[in-house]
Amino acid sequence: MMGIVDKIKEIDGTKVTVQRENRIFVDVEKERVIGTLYSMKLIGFSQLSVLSVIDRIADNQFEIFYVLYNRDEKVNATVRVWIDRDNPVIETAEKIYPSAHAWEREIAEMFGVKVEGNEEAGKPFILENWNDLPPMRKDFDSIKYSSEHFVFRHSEDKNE
Amino acid sequence: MVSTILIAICVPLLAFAIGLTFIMFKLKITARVQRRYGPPIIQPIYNLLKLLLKEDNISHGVIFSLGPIIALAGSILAVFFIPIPGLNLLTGSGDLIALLYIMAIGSLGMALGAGNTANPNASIGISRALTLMFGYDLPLVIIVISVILQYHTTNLADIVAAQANGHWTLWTLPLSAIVGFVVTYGALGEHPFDIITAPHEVATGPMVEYGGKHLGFLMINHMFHIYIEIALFVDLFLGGASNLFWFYIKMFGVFFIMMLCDEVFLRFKIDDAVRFFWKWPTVVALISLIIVLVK
Amino acid sequence: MNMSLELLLATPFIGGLLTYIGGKVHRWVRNLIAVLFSLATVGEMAMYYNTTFKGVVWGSLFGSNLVLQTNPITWLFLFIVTAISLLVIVFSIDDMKKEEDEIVLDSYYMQLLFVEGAMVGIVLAGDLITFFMFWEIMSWTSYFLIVHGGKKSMAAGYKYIIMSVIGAYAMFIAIAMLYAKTHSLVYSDVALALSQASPSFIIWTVVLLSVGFFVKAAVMPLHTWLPDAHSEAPSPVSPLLSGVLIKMGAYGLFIVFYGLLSVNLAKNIMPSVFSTPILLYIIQWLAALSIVLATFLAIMQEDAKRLLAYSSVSQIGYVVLGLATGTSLGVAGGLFHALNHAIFKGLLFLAVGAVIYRTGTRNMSELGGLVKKMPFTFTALLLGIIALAGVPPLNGFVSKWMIYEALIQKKEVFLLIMAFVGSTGAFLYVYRLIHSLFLGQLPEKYENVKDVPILMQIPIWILALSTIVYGIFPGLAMDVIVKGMKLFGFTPIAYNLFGFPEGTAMGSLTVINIAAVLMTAFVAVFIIFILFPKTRQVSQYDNYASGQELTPDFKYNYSFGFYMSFGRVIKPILSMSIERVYNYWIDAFKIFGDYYMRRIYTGNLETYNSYIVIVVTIAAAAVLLGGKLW
Amino acid sequence: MEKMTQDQVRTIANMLRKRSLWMIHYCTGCGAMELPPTMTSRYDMSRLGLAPFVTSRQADILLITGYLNVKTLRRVITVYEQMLDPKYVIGFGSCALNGGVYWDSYAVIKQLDRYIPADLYIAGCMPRPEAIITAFQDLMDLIDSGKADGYKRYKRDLAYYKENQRKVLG
Repeated sequence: MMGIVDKIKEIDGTKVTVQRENRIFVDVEKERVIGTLYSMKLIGFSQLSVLSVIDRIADNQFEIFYVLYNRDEKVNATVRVWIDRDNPVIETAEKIYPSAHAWEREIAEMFGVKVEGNEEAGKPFILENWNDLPPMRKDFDSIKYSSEHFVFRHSEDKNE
Repeated sequence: MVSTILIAICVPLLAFAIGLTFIMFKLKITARVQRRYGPPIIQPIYNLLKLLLKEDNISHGVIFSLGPIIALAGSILAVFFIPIPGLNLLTGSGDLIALLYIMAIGSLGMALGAGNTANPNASIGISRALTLMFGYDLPLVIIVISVILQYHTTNLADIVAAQANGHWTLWTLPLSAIVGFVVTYGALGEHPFDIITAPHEVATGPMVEYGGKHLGFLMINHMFHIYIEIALFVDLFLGGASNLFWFYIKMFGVFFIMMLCDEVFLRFKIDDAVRFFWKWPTVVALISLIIVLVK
Repeated sequence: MNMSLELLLATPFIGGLLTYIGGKVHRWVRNLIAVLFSLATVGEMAMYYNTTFKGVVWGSLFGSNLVLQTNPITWLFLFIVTAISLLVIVFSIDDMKKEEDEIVLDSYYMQLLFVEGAMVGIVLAGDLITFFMFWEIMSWTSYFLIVHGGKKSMAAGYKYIIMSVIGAYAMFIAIAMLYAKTHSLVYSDVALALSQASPSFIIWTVVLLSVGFFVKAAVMPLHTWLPDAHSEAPSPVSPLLSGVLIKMGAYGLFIVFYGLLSVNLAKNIMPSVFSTPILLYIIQWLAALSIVLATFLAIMQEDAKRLLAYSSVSQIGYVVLGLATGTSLGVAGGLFHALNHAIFKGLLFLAVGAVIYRTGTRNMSELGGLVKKMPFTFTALLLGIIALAGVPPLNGFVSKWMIYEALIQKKEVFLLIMAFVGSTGAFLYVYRLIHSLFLGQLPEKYENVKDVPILMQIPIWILALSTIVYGIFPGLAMDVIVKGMKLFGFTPIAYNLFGFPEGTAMGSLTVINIAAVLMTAFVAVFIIFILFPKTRQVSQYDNYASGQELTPDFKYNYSFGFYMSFGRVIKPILSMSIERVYNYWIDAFKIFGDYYMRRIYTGNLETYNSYIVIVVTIAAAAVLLGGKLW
Repeated sequence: MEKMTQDQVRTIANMLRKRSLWMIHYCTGCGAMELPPTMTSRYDMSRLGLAPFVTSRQADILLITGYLNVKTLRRVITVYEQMLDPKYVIGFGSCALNGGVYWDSYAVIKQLDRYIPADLYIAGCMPRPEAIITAFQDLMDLIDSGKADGYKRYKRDLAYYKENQRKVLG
């Protein structure tokens, strides 16, 4: 496992932390993300397992992480990048990992992250004619939304 | 004159009753094969009457409603061409070859009616139904010809008469009888060949848009169809009976064996079904045909 | 009285010329003259209902006088020719209105009447020279008719005329051989000469003659021109071509085998298999092959008219199969099927022409749901497809039944199986036609389609009614056929107005009972159906698609490649097509031609001058030494 | 006399409808897993005359097995309207009753009968086959007594249902 960590360290501009067995984190700047992903693929991380977002609302940032898996070495590595929360824009990783296409469409709809280069990212993916805040954001209040749009069974306004 | 009207009314009713009892037994037999109790014996009557008494029926156009009516009329017509023990109805005015063509009216009516909907399931179901019909028609024709050549007549009543007291075609032409059983099995759309109304693939095929009384009439047509297919098989190969009781016993025997194999097979793909029909049943039928020619 | 045979022959030709001249005057004058003259020919034809005329000499050529004759069999074909031509002309008045420039229309009507005249000539011909003369006129005028259909029809017409010419050469050689033997080519003299001729001479002449007829009757190996010609021809011409023109090939076969060469003569000069002469048996196998293979090809077609064209190839296979059986029941079945095929194939082509007139397209996967907009054409097409599939109450069934009974009596079992397979296959492609044209989802762009104008509906309706009439009362046509066959030495078969009593074949048939019981059953079921709770109409987009809303911009019902799954089963059979063999030989000749052509026409002037000099010297020498050499 | 025969026909019809109930169910929620055991040999619902069918035109009962989010609600409404009268709706489990564990979700509807008339609910966070069969028997009693008139309610106050549906589906 340590051989891989040294190889990852060779990619410049990456800060590698090994939490425990098979738990590697690679922190990268916003500009170097695509470069790092490309070199990770060269090293052997052939599969993009998960691409998602953690909504760090406290310090007004989105943390986007790519979980990559190396089939030969049987090792997982997560590339993390922090981007600004107010206008979150990232480049598409579609060219390197084709499976990123669907993930990017989901984070575009659920978190409002704008993805350049993936033309279907803006289009509706799961929700139909949704006109409120992207629902997965922490500042979206689900209970308020559901009490506005739906009527609970034993609510006060006894209709009908 | 009165007797003809009487016959004209109660022969179709008799055919319908026999078909109905077969469907009753079918539900019970398949339940027993799957080790479950199964619906009450007269469940098909409940189903049929419930369908006919539906308050609201939809139709996609005149042809959509006429389809089941044409199919049922064609089946009633075919019933008159099969000799019932005791009275040979219309067999004089149209022989075995005419009967093969008359049985096509039923599928034409169903296809026209179901074709009128814009539903993809319906048109796929019809194309499968006609392809399957083309498949099992080849062996059916070969065995019909071998029976005709054996008895030197195309008149069904004479064929039945020729098989009197015991020497059925089953003993003289065993190969043709086996192929006849497989072909009747395919024609009835039993389990390995229920490609037409495969609920998992094409949502009951042609019947996808039919509900209420339309579906009720299609069910009645299916009962007539069962009667026609099995009565034809019994008349051709098991020598048609002298009285109604033996006729029913023979038909029920054939149907019972079919129901037993019904639950055991998996469904064919449509082109595999046609390949199956054009391979083994056709070869076996040709062998028995050559035997008849040589004899 | 006998003058009128020439009059009957001349009316279409005079009519043709007059329509051309009338066209110059005004459009309606031309239409009127065309209809009047075709009506006149039908009237004259009706006069010869069951009269027989032996030799009416109307001229002589190379010492053998040209003879016209008529008997019930020729009357049957005369009836087919004149009736269908009249209906086609009436149909094309409105249908060809889209053709703007009048000159094309003038020549179109002229050629229609010329083709009719040529076919009348063939049928009335009493000797081989008139027969061959009118045969050629028919080939050429029908070529011009096919070419009317626009650019793609040029290639189709070109292929048609090449193959017809090859067939005509074969016939010409046979006629020349016969002429060398007997200087008079009247049928009776030829029959006399053939009875004494050596078997190899007979076989050669008969084979050469039937090659010519096979090209025109589109029997399998020589059929490749038909699908292109019939589908590219303008829509009123296709019924004429496939309803009538290919029957001339069948008539020719009948004349050769049963007119010139009577059945028992053929029996004793050739070994016979299943009690039919070997030559006839081979023809039966060719016909059966063309039934099955053309049905498979028709099932896989995407274009409505090509489908009908392939079905013509397979249905004419039935006619030839019937004619070649040799027994009186089989030949009667073949002739009756020729009449039935002319009726229901004409009906189908006219109905498809009506659809093309309204929607402008022939591609079956673009059409659909027209039953709501064109109910009349739908019922006509429905009657047509029921007749073509051979379902009892209509006319297709009776003639097929006769052919099957004849084959069973002769124990020719494999031919019977192929005929049955062809008929069930016919059921498949016939349903495909009505399903993709009329049933299913109506595309947006055909929302405002109306039914065809009255003038186009009349012919369709006449043909639809005649499928019912000849289906329920086969006796009408059987009177003519049986009386005619008596002249050619066949034992007459027992028949009555409604079908065939006990004796004729293994079984008996009365179609009126089938039709009556079907009608009463239909009415009874309809009444019971009405008693139950009423139905409400639902829009075509309100379909069960597990909850998904259907929108008009997408064609939901499955119509492209309708029998794709069946196509996978017969893929090996479809892959070996005869056309590829012909194309291979055509390319071979082309390469051979180009190679040597460049040798001769080198393109520089000196070689051409030298050729001229050489030719001149040879000519001079021939003239100078002329007297001494011979 | 006319009134009397009308009632007789209705009672006979109800008796027949009770005995032959054809159901269509979409595996929209986790309840669909409970149906195979009820159909197969251990509980065998077909002995009551029930049978699973595939198209809405042929079905009498629409089973809503579990939670319904907004997207599937649109399809379920189309299927419900395509079914032929008399038709009945059974809501499975607590998610159809009051949103169940998804009570605070932005996507799951909280009450089934605000959008399509539900004749019967089965409590339980996925009821077992025995509960399903007793529910069917209760439905049969409702049909017999003529109280299972969900389809009539849908026709009568269609505006109310359409208004609710428009509010949610937009």
